[in-house]
Amino acid sequence: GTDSAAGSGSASGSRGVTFLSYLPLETLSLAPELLAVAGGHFTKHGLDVKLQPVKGSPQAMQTLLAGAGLVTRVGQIDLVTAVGKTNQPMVNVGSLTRASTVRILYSKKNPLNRPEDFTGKTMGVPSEGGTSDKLVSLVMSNSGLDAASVKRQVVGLTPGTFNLVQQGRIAGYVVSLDTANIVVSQNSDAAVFDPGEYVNADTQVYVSTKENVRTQAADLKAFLAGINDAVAAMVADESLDETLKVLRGAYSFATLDDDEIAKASLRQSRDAWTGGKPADPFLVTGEKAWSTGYEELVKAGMVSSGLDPRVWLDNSLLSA
Amino acid sequence: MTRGRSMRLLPWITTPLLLIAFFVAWDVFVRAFDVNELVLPRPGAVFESLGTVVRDPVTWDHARVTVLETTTGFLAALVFGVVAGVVLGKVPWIERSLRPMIVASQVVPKVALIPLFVIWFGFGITSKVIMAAMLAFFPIMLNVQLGVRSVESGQREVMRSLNAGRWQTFLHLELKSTMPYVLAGMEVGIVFAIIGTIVGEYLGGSEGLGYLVVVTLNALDAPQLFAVIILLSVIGLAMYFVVNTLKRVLIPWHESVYGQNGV
Amino acid sequence: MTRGRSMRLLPWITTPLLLIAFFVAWDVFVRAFDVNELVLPRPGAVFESLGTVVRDPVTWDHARVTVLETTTGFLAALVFGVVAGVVLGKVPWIERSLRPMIVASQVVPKVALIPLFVIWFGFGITSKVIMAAMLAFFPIMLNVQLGVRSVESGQREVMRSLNAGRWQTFLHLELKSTMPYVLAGMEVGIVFAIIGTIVGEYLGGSEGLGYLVVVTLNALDAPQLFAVIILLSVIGLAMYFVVNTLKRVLIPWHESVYGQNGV
Amino acid sequence: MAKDAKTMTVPVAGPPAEPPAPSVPKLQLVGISKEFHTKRGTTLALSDINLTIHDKEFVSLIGRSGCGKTTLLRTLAGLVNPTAGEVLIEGRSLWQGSHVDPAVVDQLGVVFQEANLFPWYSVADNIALPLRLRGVKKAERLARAGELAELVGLKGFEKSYPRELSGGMRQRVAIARALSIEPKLLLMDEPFGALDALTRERMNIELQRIAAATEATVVFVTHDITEAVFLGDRIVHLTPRPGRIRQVRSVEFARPRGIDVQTEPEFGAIVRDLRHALDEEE
Amino acid sequence: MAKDAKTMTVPVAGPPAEPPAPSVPKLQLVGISKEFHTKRGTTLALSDINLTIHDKEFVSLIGRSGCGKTTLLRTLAGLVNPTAGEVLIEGRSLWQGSHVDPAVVDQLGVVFQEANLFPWYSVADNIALPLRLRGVKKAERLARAGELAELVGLKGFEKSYPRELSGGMRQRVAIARALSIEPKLLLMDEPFGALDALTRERMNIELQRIAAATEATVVFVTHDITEAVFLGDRIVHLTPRPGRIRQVRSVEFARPRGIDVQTEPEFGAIVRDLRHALDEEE
Ligand SMILES: Nc1ncnc2c1ncn2[C@@H]1O[C@H](COP(=O)(O)OP(=O)(O)OP(=O)(O)O)[C@@H](O)[C@H]1O
Ligand SMILES: Nc1ncnc2c1ncn2[C@@H]1O[C@H](COP(=O)(O)OP(=O)(O)OP(=O)(O)O)[C@@H](O)[C@H]1O
Ligand SMILES: [Mg+2]
Ligand SMILES: [Mg+2]
Repeated sequence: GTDSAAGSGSASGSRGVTFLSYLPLETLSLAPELLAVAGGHFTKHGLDVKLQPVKGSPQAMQTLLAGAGLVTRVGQIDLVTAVGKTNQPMVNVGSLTRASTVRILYSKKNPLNRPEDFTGKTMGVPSEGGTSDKLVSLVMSNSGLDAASVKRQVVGLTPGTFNLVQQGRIAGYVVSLDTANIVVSQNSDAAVFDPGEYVNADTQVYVSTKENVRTQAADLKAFLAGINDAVAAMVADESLDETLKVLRGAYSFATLDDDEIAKASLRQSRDAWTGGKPADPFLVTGEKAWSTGYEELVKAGMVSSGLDPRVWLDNSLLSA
Repeated sequence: MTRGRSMRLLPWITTPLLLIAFFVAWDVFVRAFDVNELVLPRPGAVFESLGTVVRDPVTWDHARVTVLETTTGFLAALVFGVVAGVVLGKVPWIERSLRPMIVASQVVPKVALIPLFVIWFGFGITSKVIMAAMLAFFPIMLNVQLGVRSVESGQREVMRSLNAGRWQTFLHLELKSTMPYVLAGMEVGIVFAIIGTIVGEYLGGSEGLGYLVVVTLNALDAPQLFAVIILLSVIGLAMYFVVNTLKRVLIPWHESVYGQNGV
Repeated sequence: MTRGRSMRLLPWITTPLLLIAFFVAWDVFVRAFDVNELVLPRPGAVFESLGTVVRDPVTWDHARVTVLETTTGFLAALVFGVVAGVVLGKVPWIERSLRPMIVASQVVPKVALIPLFVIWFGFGITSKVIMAAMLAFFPIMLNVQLGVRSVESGQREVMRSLNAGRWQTFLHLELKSTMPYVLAGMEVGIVFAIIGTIVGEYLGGSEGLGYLVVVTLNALDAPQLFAVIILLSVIGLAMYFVVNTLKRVLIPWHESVYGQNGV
Repeated sequence: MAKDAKTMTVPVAGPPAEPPAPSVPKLQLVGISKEFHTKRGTTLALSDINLTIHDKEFVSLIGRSGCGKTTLLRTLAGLVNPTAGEVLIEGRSLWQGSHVDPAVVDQLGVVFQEANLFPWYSVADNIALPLRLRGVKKAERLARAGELAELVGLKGFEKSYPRELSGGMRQRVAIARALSIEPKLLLMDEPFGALDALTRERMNIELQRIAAATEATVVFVTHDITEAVFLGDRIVHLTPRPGRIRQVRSVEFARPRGIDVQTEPEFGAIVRDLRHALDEEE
Repeated sequence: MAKDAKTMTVPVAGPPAEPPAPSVPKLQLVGISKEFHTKRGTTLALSDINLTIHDKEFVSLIGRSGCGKTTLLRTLAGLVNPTAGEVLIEGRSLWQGSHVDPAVVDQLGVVFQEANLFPWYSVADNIALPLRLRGVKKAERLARAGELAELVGLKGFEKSYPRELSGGMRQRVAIARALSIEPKLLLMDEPFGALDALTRERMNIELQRIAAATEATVVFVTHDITEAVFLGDRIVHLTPRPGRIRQVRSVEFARPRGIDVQTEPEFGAIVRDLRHALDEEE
């Protein structure tokens, strides 16, 4: 590729690398990366990280494979289905979350309390066959239900989307944590369903290529160290005031600017990062959890069985 | 005569040659730069996948939907575009007053309006038809406008001296005289109608080739993605050539057609 | 004379009136059908938000990027479109051979090519410029092609009898004669260039008004979303009118302009 | 034929024996002026034109190139709105506000200086267009187009398209088109300019016959003084910039006039007079 | 003037005293045929035309409307590729494969039957276009355009645009344009058809003067037999469908010819002869 900004940056000093974000930057879903930049956690490790948004996880992985970035973050679901099918040389170099960071929004008038409630209904997803779509399928199949019994409807993420739920055109739709918080704050009849209660595979993992692991191990280590420091800072900052101050010094967007939503979102995220065990080292992928996720995907028919999920896992770049 | 015929046969030779050259260049590029197959698969793999895709009847269901949406949207754009073009071309004050609205409606990012569309028209094909129509409308309308205004004043005076009514003037003079412009507008329009449909299917819905693009993209099935794209291109081409062929039927007297047959 | 002047002043009265009518209709619609304010906010809320948006210097940075991308893409499309239109319009066998490729390149869903764009052009504005150029290219090219072919054969014979070279014929005859077509193509082109830029910014990148649309969408801030759309429309209109005004300067002799000034 | 050409007849003026309003002339131009405004300035194409044309009269209009003949004819056809003055047709104003009285336009047959054919219609369809606009049935229309094509010497070219015709042939199609509805008021702008001498002579005879048969009033612009005198009951001579009427000359040979009338000494005298008047203009 | 019109002179033919190839004629048409193919069938516009035109000769071309005059002229201009036969200019073939010898076209001045002006250029720019194509400086160009505008009676209209002109004025602009480069080979298709008698006469005299001064060879299509005889060294008479040469008639009045030559009995005789020949065509 011509864009070698992410290329062989192994020299000393502040090395420029690119992080590919499947989401636009204006969301607290990216809080660790944003804080790592704004709080100087990357520079501390000698990295100058450019956060580059791309459109969705498939594109994030494609762009990564094209050599236009050092590392990206996608769902375990995306990575495993991708590498399971295409055998592309991508590896998980660290798990950010240990629980789901997406939510399914529904209207209290027509509640979705259990997976059984989904049957025969139409679920809104941002894109057909994408992460959210697969997540809905996993929710069903893990509960022994038929995934095909839930109809999917692509709905854009717009302020008006919840209105479709209120009108009964869709039963619910999949959004990220902080978006869920806004919608709940905007609509008194809105409520959330946490798919994490039924799915283990929905974790967020940092992904790089095997080639990058080989040739740019130092950069990857520094990157993960920066993320680790940022997460640690947020976990340590019980009130989150300091975190918000730093983030607001560099960014401004709706969920960040609203104290209540920001703190709620970050607290829920924090639980996902720590998996309820703040003492454990961050980012380390538990082999067991990783295998469980794989099994879930096999059961749902999203990836073929008999593969060794450990091939796609590399904890060696974590400093801990 | 012979020159005319060889001109007509030529594309049947050059186009395949160019296509072959194109695919060879693609293959060479992928090999030379060792492009990842998820980013750009090899033509061989794509054709293999294309074979599977075209044998799958589901593909043709999707294709039918796309063609239906595009055609409907295009025809709607044609009707509205011609009517609007004629009215706006002939009545300058309407044009001057409405133009800002029309231009604004074009540049509005449609994605923001999708919830409105959905509320108004549901999830069905209507919103894609509207998308196709909106994109195709503008080039048709502007070309018709130009056409109506380019009617020769001498010919217009003939109609006036014959006491021709508005409708008669339209039928015998403006329509015929504008036809070459309409057809150029239609050629642009059909292409944009396809783009509109695909974007519409991409942004919402569960049918059509645009939807197939999303699914294959999300499945990271690059060969199939490019196979669908090739299929889409072929269908787009077919629709374009239908419109293009209309030209030979509808305006055989125009320089742009007449001159092409090699006098 | 007075009629001409009143024609010219008219839009300054009717357009604001129509705009007011539009916003009133919008307001009435929202109230009457009790439309959810997140689906379609009330104009009042949108204007309030617009006030905030336009006072924020960041907005103008985004706007600058969008304008830059659109302009660059449009100019590229203009150059390539005119050149391709002239060549393809004059040399039928090239046209016949290349047309399938050109049409196919238009209907290809660009989203599939973004990873390739990224590899080739990086994350910067280039890929949006290309997007804008690709959408604007086609209408310009087709109109230029039509224009080149519609040159009056009598006038062409004058140039031939004067032993004019290709370039001279182009300069003194084809260019002037094609100008009305080019300008109509440009009017379509600039609008599609804006659409292209917005779509490009929407699909990737972190700058521009298209990106701002994404951000407001993600923030679920309906008033701000519509405020950005209004801003976008205004900028789009401004760019359109620049192109439209060129017409009066470049082709004062053409029926479509001459006839409009009220003889 | 027409051996009685020398016999002085009453000037053809006024309807001979029509009951209603015998004094209302067919056409009246009252103080007509026309200015064209361009960036370069103002051209006064017509200045204070006063002219009365009676029913069934044949008026020839002559004058130097650019003197305003076409503008005058177009004013009569309602295609040019005069800057000042009024056009009265049978006593009624041609212009009603900014629109032209459709009842008048319905009587009109116009041959323009350019052929202005419609390239998308065949010769027959071009000729029959006025009939088509009046709802005449196809078979009848085509039969009439065939007759007219023969009249103007284009038999066999009915299915040709305008671009396959020579300049003179195109002009003849335009003449046939104007004649197709047998107009009561025929306005012709150099209709025979592109024709050869023989065709021209034949067309002159035919035009005279048709005008008499259809009882049409004709205003006929020509550069050929012989033609003007041969055809006209009166000859109007315009002088250029501004376009003014310099003289109106009556020609009083009996009708129908044969070619031989041109050899009469008086004919020659009128032609010479007019020529001198034109020559003096310099 | 031109009182010696009766004196028989040697037919103007062949260059008088030029060293190289004195026997090579300026223009030769050898067995020229031209067919037009249309959906309706084939029109044989020219059939086996053989004609030799000498340097500085003035040839008038007459014939019925639609007989092929324009086609013949366009063949000479290299705008029509004949179906059969060859056009030789100074002994060299005009057509070289599918292209026309540019050296020949460079000598060419063509006045088309239609004015074919460029609406985007002013009168002066239209007139000066050929000079512009040859890289003549702007000031010189405009001066020359001014002179030519005056020559054709359009002084004061230099800055006007074609659409502001009358039909005759437009045709005069086209004439001025063709004359601007002082062509050695002037092809004119009814150039004075839209002009009034006086302007036409003046243009006839001017054209004669210019042709003599620039030593041009002229092929001149006209419908006016008097004009043809007045201007021509020879008159070629074409008959229609298929277009064939019926006769070539030499006219041997001395040059410069004044208007008075038209009153010579011999002049009248030639005109009458030609007219009869045309009349017989029926
Ligand atoms: N549309 C116009 N704009 C400006 N000037 C015009 C326009 N039409 C005509 N004129 C001017 O008006 C005058 C008369 O023009 P008109 O066409 O009536 O002449 P004409 O007598 O028909 O000449 P010809 O015999 O050459 O056809 C000319 O000087 C011409 O320049
Ligand atoms: N492009 C064409 N296609 C078909 N037929 C044509 C074409 N051009 C000319 N012809 C035919 O060729 C014949 C000669 O035409 P041409 O224009 O040479 O006549 P002309 O002698 O110049 O007549 P005029 O005096 O009316 O201008 C006509 O019968 C005409 O119909
Ligand atoms: Mg005139
Ligand atoms: Mg001719």
